[in-house]
Amino acid sequence: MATTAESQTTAPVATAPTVLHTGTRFTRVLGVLTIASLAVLALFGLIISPEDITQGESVRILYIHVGTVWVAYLAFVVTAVSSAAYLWKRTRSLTWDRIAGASAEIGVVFMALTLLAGALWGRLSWGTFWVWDARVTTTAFLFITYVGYLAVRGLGGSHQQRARRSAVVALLAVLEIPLVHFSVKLWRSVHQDASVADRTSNVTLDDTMLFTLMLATVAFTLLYVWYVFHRQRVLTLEDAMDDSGLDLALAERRREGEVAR
Amino acid sequence: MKDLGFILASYISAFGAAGALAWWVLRRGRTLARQLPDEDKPWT
Amino acid sequence: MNTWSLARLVALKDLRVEMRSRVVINQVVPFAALVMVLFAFALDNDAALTRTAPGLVWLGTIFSLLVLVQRSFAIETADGALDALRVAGVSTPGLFLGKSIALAVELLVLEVLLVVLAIVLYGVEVQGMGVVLLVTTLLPATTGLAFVGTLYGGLAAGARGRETLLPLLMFPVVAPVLIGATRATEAAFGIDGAAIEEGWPWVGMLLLFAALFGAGGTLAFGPLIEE
Amino acid sequence: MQVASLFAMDVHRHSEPSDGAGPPSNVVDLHDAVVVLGRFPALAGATLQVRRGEIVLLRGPNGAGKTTLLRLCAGLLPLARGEGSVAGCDLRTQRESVRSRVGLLGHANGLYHDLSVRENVRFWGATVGASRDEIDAGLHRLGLDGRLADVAVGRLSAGQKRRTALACLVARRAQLWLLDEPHAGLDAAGRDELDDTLRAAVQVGATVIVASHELERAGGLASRTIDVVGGLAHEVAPDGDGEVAG
Repeated sequence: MATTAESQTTAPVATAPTVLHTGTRFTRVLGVLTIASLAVLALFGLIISPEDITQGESVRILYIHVGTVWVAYLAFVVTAVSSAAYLWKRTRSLTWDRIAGASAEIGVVFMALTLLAGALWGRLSWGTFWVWDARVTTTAFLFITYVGYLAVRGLGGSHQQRARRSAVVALLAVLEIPLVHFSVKLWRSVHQDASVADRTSNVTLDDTMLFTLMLATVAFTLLYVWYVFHRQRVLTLEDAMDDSGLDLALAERRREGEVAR
Repeated sequence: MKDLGFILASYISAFGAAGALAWWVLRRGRTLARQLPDEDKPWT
Repeated sequence: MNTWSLARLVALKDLRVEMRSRVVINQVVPFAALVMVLFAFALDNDAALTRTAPGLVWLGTIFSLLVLVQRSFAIETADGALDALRVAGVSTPGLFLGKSIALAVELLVLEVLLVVLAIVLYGVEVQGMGVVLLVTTLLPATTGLAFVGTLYGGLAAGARGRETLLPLLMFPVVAPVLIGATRATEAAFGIDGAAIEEGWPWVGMLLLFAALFGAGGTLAFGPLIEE
Repeated sequence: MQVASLFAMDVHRHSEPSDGAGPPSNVVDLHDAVVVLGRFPALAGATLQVRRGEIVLLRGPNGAGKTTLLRLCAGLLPLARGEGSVAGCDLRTQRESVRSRVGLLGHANGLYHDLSVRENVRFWGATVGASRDEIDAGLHRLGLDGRLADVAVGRLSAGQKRRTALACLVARRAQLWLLDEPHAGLDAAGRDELDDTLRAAVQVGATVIVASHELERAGGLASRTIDVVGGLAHEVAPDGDGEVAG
């Protein structure tokens, strides 16, 4: 409706807002820590850490790969748990829904990065971008499934409708992903022997490399937490914006009703 | 360094995506926070 | 009205609509047959066709599933029947099961046709225990596909961009069925000297899939179609 | 009365007269009801009470919120703000129980076009557990038990489709009838049948809300008229001038 769209941009504010951002002291500290740890990660990952005896320089990609895949899976666990928390009547709150959405967004981005880094590393290590391994395939399916989840979040309707629908879809994904993993695993075990997991374990890590790996995990996790905090607040604002648009539209609609009498 | 292109591609994509995501969420938050009263910001 | 009698009522209604409109016979069946012919053009090799026949049968099934699901919910939304069903206060588990049953029956007819086409066009052979394995594969695979199709079809039914949303949501979920049913069918056809026994674990997986999505769908369908 | 006996087997167990005696029981009770479609407040705070046995006419221009009001009362749309109950069920928490108590005839007829008239009425009757006799009575009531009964709905005229939808509604035996432009597309005979059907339903305790453009037609039927404008509901006094109720 045109009137509603206009009132979006010109929303007058009852009391002038004093808080003009989504940050708090906690997220600022977190942000600084994130930037610092990512800088140190770049330093260690690209320069300080040694090359691997068997893999050579390509091991550097693994730091990105492992860090992002950890965050991606963490994100989807958080999405599933907060979706369940929303659906459970005693803990029902739109905050859970927003956490689920924020988490899925960054999860999808990190899953894409994981697949990219994994493909690059695979090309260097095995000479091929893609292997039909259960873990790789499951990750790809998880990616597509959560792209679908985000599409469902964008379908519209009331906040509660969005929350209920997307929470159900997120829980159905929890049903789907193990089945995909199980079926691909069964398939490859019948037709092929060696899996990627076996070949990956050939990597022997010295202390610096192990430290870099841990650092990558910590740095990306910090980034994840920072993002979810901010994004959850932005989603709160977006919902509030919808509601304030509704107040204006309501007033306008009422005026129309009163005048007509 | 051997395979520098591949290695840089993975680092640039990861750091670039992280930076873009952070920049986007901050900007979006600022735009919206300017238009809404403080009551709508439960974190304050 | 209890869940099962409602499921029966809805399933019979859907099947009766199909018998009258003949959309499945006149459009979906030719579509599936066409897909099988196109596969042959694409692969252009008799040995490769025989080798991949099981996978092509199930790919054809899944493409047809998409068309059938869209059709199944088009008859509900064309004249506001889905709203009327909601006003009638019918049990959503019953509605879910009823639409799934009708969809499964239609799919089964289609699959039998696709298998026959594979025998005729791709030169595969199936006999003895292979037939038994094939039939036991078809049943749980079809049930699972029908559950998933009904579930996501209901979600996409009134949504904007439903034509593109439905495959995005549905295809990743049915991947295990594609893998499992194809492997079991390979065993039934004896592709690459596969023994019948290799098929049974896959039938187990298909059963698990159907059971999980039957239970999950029965619970989830109501919240998904609710406004 | 033969028509009334059709409804006598109905869910309406209360036998007190419908015109005011007994405790005032509001079938529909809305307070400041707001319903949002997308981002548009189709209902902007409507207040409305309807007592059992009334026939209430909703009038107002297109886009005023009549359809939304009916769909809200049918339990199809969620309340964004305000309060409301229908047939004693809270619209916020018990929308499912509301639905089984109402019958809605919307803009769409809710029919399966490939099935015959009889099959449609049977299906919709069966969803609420109506017996075969009740279903046949619904067909008879709307004059659909003859040659038309076995014709596919897709081959009917607009008016005949409307009639079929009404027959489904009769078979559903609702406590509250919600009709959105029921006269549209009906021929003269169909309109008379519709009016008789509504009067008969009310006589045995049902309540009817009709949204209609055709005021002279529906006005003669209605016990009260409500103006719906800009998502608000205003009572129209018997003398025809606007009077405040909400």
